[in-house]
Amino acid sequence: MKGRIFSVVGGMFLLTVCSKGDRGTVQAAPPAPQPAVSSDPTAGAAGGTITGKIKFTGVAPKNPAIDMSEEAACKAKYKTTPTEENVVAGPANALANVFIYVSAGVPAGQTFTAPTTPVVLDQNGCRYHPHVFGVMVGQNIEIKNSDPLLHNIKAIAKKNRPFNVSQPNAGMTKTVTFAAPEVMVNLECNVHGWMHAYVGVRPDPFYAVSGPDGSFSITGLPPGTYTIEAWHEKFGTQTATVTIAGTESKTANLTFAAH
Amino acid sequence: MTSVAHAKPAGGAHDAHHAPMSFWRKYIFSTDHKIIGIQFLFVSLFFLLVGGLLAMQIRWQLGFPGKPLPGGGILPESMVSGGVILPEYYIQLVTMHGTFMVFFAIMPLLVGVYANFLIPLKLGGHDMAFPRINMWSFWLALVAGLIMLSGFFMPDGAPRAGWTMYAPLSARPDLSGATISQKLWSISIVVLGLSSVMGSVNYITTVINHRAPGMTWFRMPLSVWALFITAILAVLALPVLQGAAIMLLFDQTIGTHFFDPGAGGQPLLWQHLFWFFGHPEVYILILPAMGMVSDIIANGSRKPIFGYHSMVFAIIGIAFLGWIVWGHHMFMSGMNPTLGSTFMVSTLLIAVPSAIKVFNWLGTMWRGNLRFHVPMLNAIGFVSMFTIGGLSGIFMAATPVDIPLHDTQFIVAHLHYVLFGGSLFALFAAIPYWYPKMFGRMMHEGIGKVHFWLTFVFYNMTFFPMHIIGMGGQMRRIYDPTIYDFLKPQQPLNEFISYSAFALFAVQFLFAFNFLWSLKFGKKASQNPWEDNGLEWSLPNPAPHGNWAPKTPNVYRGPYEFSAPEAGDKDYLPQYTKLPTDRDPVPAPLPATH
Amino acid sequence: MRWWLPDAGSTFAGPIDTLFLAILIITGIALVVVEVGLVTFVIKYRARPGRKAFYTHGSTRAEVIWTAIPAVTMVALGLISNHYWVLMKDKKSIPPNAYHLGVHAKQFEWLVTYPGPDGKLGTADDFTVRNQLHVTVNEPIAVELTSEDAIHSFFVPEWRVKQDAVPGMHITAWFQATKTGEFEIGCAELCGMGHYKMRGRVFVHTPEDYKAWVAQQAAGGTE
Amino acid sequence: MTHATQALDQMRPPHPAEPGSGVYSNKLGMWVFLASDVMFFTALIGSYIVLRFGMSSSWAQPAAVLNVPLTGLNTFLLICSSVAMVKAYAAIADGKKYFLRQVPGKTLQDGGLKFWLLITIICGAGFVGVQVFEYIKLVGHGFTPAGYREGSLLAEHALADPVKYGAGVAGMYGSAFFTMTGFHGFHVTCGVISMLYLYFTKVLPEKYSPQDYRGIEVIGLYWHFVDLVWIILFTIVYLI
Repeated sequence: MKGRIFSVVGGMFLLTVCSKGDRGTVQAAPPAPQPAVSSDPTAGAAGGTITGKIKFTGVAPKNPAIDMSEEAACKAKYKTTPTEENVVAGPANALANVFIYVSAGVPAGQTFTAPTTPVVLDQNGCRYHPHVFGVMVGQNIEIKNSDPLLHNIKAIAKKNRPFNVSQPNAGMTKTVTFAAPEVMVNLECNVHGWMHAYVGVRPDPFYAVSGPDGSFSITGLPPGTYTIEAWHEKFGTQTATVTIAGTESKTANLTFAAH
Repeated sequence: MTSVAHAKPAGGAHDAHHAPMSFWRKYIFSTDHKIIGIQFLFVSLFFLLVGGLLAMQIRWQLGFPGKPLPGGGILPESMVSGGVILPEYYIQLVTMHGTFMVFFAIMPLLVGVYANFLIPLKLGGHDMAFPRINMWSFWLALVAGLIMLSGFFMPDGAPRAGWTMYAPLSARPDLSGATISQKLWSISIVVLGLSSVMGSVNYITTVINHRAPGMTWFRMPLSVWALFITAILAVLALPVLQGAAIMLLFDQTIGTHFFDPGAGGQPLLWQHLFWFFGHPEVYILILPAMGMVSDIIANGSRKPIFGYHSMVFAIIGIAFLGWIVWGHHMFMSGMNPTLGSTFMVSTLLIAVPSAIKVFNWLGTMWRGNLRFHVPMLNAIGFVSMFTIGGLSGIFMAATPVDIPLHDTQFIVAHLHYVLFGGSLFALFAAIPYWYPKMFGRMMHEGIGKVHFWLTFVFYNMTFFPMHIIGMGGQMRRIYDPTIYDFLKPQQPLNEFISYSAFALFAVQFLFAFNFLWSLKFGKKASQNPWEDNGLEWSLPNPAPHGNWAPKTPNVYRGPYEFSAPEAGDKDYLPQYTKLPTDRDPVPAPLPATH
Repeated sequence: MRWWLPDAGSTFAGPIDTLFLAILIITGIALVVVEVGLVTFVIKYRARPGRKAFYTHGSTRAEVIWTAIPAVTMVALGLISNHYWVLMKDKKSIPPNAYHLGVHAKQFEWLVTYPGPDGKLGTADDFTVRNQLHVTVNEPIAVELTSEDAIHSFFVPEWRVKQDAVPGMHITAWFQATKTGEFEIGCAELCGMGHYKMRGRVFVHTPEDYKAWVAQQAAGGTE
Repeated sequence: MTHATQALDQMRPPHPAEPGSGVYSNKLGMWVFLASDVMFFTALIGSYIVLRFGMSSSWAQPAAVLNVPLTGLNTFLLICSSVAMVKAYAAIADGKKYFLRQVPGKTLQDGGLKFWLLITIICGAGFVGVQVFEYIKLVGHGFTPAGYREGSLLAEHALADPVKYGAGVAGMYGSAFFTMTGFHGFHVTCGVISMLYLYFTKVLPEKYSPQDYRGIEVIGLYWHFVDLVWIILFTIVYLI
């Protein structure tokens, strides 16, 4: 019941947003998604930085292969059989696709303006690119379909209004935003059961996604003591506490346990 | 409730003295059954147009999948992308086309307009039994329609579960993708049901109690008989839909689980309830058409209706059988196959009364003296098209043959042959026929004839090929048939259908023009332009408020005494004409007060 | 351009197509009678000066005739149809030696579960393939239909097979393919925005090919 | 058809075209409306039966969840109101428009229309009141249309004794119970409001007479119908 009321309210909100007519246009995806850096209003020398590497112990489970034989157009985009991206391990047990964000320590009441550059979510070869990413509340996400077939994008969210839109043709785009902080919002495609993406919605720009080598960096942090939390779709979460004074750069390495 | 307890007994009685009324009382909040009928006419013609516009978009998508819809740019991004109709919008289109056409166009056009307009006029009453309830019934219907329409302006668009609203798709927003509008559908249907029940209570009471002296049961015109039986169907069927819609609404809002299998609910329960209403509804949509067509064919043939009594019993028979066939919509639903067998037999039996009606219409024309005025043309069109619709139904009634045809375009063809070829042709006959009594002018004959012929041709070009692509296996409500190898070869036919559909839609503007133009410039009508026998033609054009009040006409004979020998040189003999040999009807002795 | 039902691909197609043809002939005759009657009357009895319509209220004999004929035809048709209906849909008609497959419908995919080498469902060696139904020709197959979310309908035109998959219900539909080759599965019940995209493919193999395919799948390879 | 000019016994059909239509319009209209209402409740009750007996797991024992004695009392209240309605009808039929009147040789005063209709209204309103009270209590215990609320008293009981409390069917139970009793309650409320309306516009001004008391007879029909429906609901929901 409550959820429904929210959805209605959220609906009205979305209506007002859409009515501004933000008809999305195709844009080139930004390089390896480090939204925090690109979207930090106070970017640059000011503020401290947290960098680190995400690793995991144990053996990474094998990613199941995806049978795309019923989607010739997607299958054609791969030389080898594509697999899911549940655990993307780098050299030396580096762990990619981990969402790292400051879960506590950012002074309450401090507000940050969302960057105007949209995050592009590309559906290409019947997979989501990127697989894990972060946005700020109110920041545009531009969903685009690069496959000549139907994808539907269903957002399963608790704090945000769920949506379910579809893109039958290649080149179609749709812009959406999230109204409330939520880690994580799940995106899925019901036409292709294997397609999943995860969005971390944050009120501040202090978040990052670990790269193929497991490294990440959160910049522009004002002095203070922060709890950073790392989220992985299979391995759960890890936290660490970091104290920043001035413009120094601290390292925080986090390690997950593969079970 | 209170209004029942309060409405004046003799309907128009309290208005019988014709005090001049304000515009509002006279045309907006009128309690005059004729004005209410006309209000229904304009409103439901509007919804007919809406339904048509939706149909055109459906045809565009099916004929030219993936091509940008002309003028689609004006639609919001949630419906089209780069002008291309999105799948979620497409299923809104099919849902709302069905909903509007069935609930807000055809049903009110037949029942709301003509039950209101004809019952008192043809039975010699001064008004409905409960004029105020009658007014409410109209305004509730309008409100229901607007609630339904508002769905399109909700953030996630109109309802998306098909006009049959099969649960759990309709009950769960996470499956349909529509949150608010799904609830609006349920609410709108509950309101509409209330309106229909109010109307039907009125019609039934009026037919039983407000007949002029001498208007015995078997002197009632078939149109009134049909509308009477229809009202009975509506009174018994719509509350069931209301009940179902309320359960659906509760599932959607307060978290009940009627149709949610997870908690022990039953999806099939919705289908049983819906079709228990839905099949009688099919006859609500066709019986009045049959009745009015009977009147018009008798008039056009200048001949008494062939087998009046069996026509009456055929109507009753169809209505009765209508209650025990709902399961034939569910042959593939996983319902117990044994039930399927019984439903198949009862369904096939409906062919019998239907055949009686068709052959009796033929018998009426046989050795007649046919006048091809526009109503007659459309009535003949009705007979030939309804025949196709009825016969194509036999294919689906035979359960094994239904397996490949169920939920394909074959069904779409069948139901359009009944609802368009049947009901709508009957309306194209009825509207010009009673137009003079409504507005005092005739609709233009020439335009009418052109409209009939073009409609007839394009209509068949549109819907007949649907049988073939249905046999080919094209499923209903699919957004893009071309992704299926077995449907690709049929695409040219789909395009042909679309072109014909656009033409068919365009032609309807002839009718709209004729209708509106004639309001002001139509030729003034004589009191009885069709030389008909009905009581309504004894009134001036347009019929005054209160009809015959304070006096009441006497009825001397049945409604179809065309070319009767005693008529002399005239070939018609109105029910109200008193011949020297006629004696005035004696009102039955008043029953003692309980 | 096809003007008829899809090519027959199962044992059901024979009786269904024959029945279809029979009904087509019956209704065809009725249609011709009515339409020809209409046209002749329209021409023959059109109003002309001096003519007057023949005054009659009908003929009981005629009405009895055109009541009786449809009644008899329809009852006969009902009996014949019912025979085949029971054969195709009744639970008791499912051949005991049928080869069982699980078909799980969800928005908007068909997930087909195969019994694996041991030929039994619900054992460890079962495997599931998306949108692909592989069966053996000339062998009775029973698909056990279930649904995840909305109501879907399993439809293979060439086989003349259609059965709704209803959430919370476990419905078994059987058939026997008579032709090897590739066909398509469609969803015949509106199940949401992706309804039309719920397309699967059917592969009818010879027994040897099927065994080979099962073995290869069980080995975990995708094609 | 009657006209404002022409005075006619209002308790007779306005215009008998032929024998057989011996019922005046308001009464006839009410009968037809009740027929449709029968179909409405048939839909609800029918679904209830289908769902309840289509269940795999056992249904909750009514007494375990519901306050049967209280509702029994409530049922009695509704029956009393029906009786009072009959008395009111009889009163106006023989012209007793008054509230209470002393009858020579009798200790008890003789009640007229005003008295008996008031009793009817009070009993009806009382019924609604008790039902609302019961709802509040039930929801308090955790019995909601969606089932047993998490962590509520009933939820715990259901865990302890799944059979008695029908843990497996709580959702259906709540759905059916609140929908059916709720819509009956709605009907009673409509009836009470209509009767209040009649009471102030027609009964107090003494508009009714042995020649015309259609309002009373028509609302009476409705009231007895609602009563009858409750007897059925009480039996299948509270007793079985």
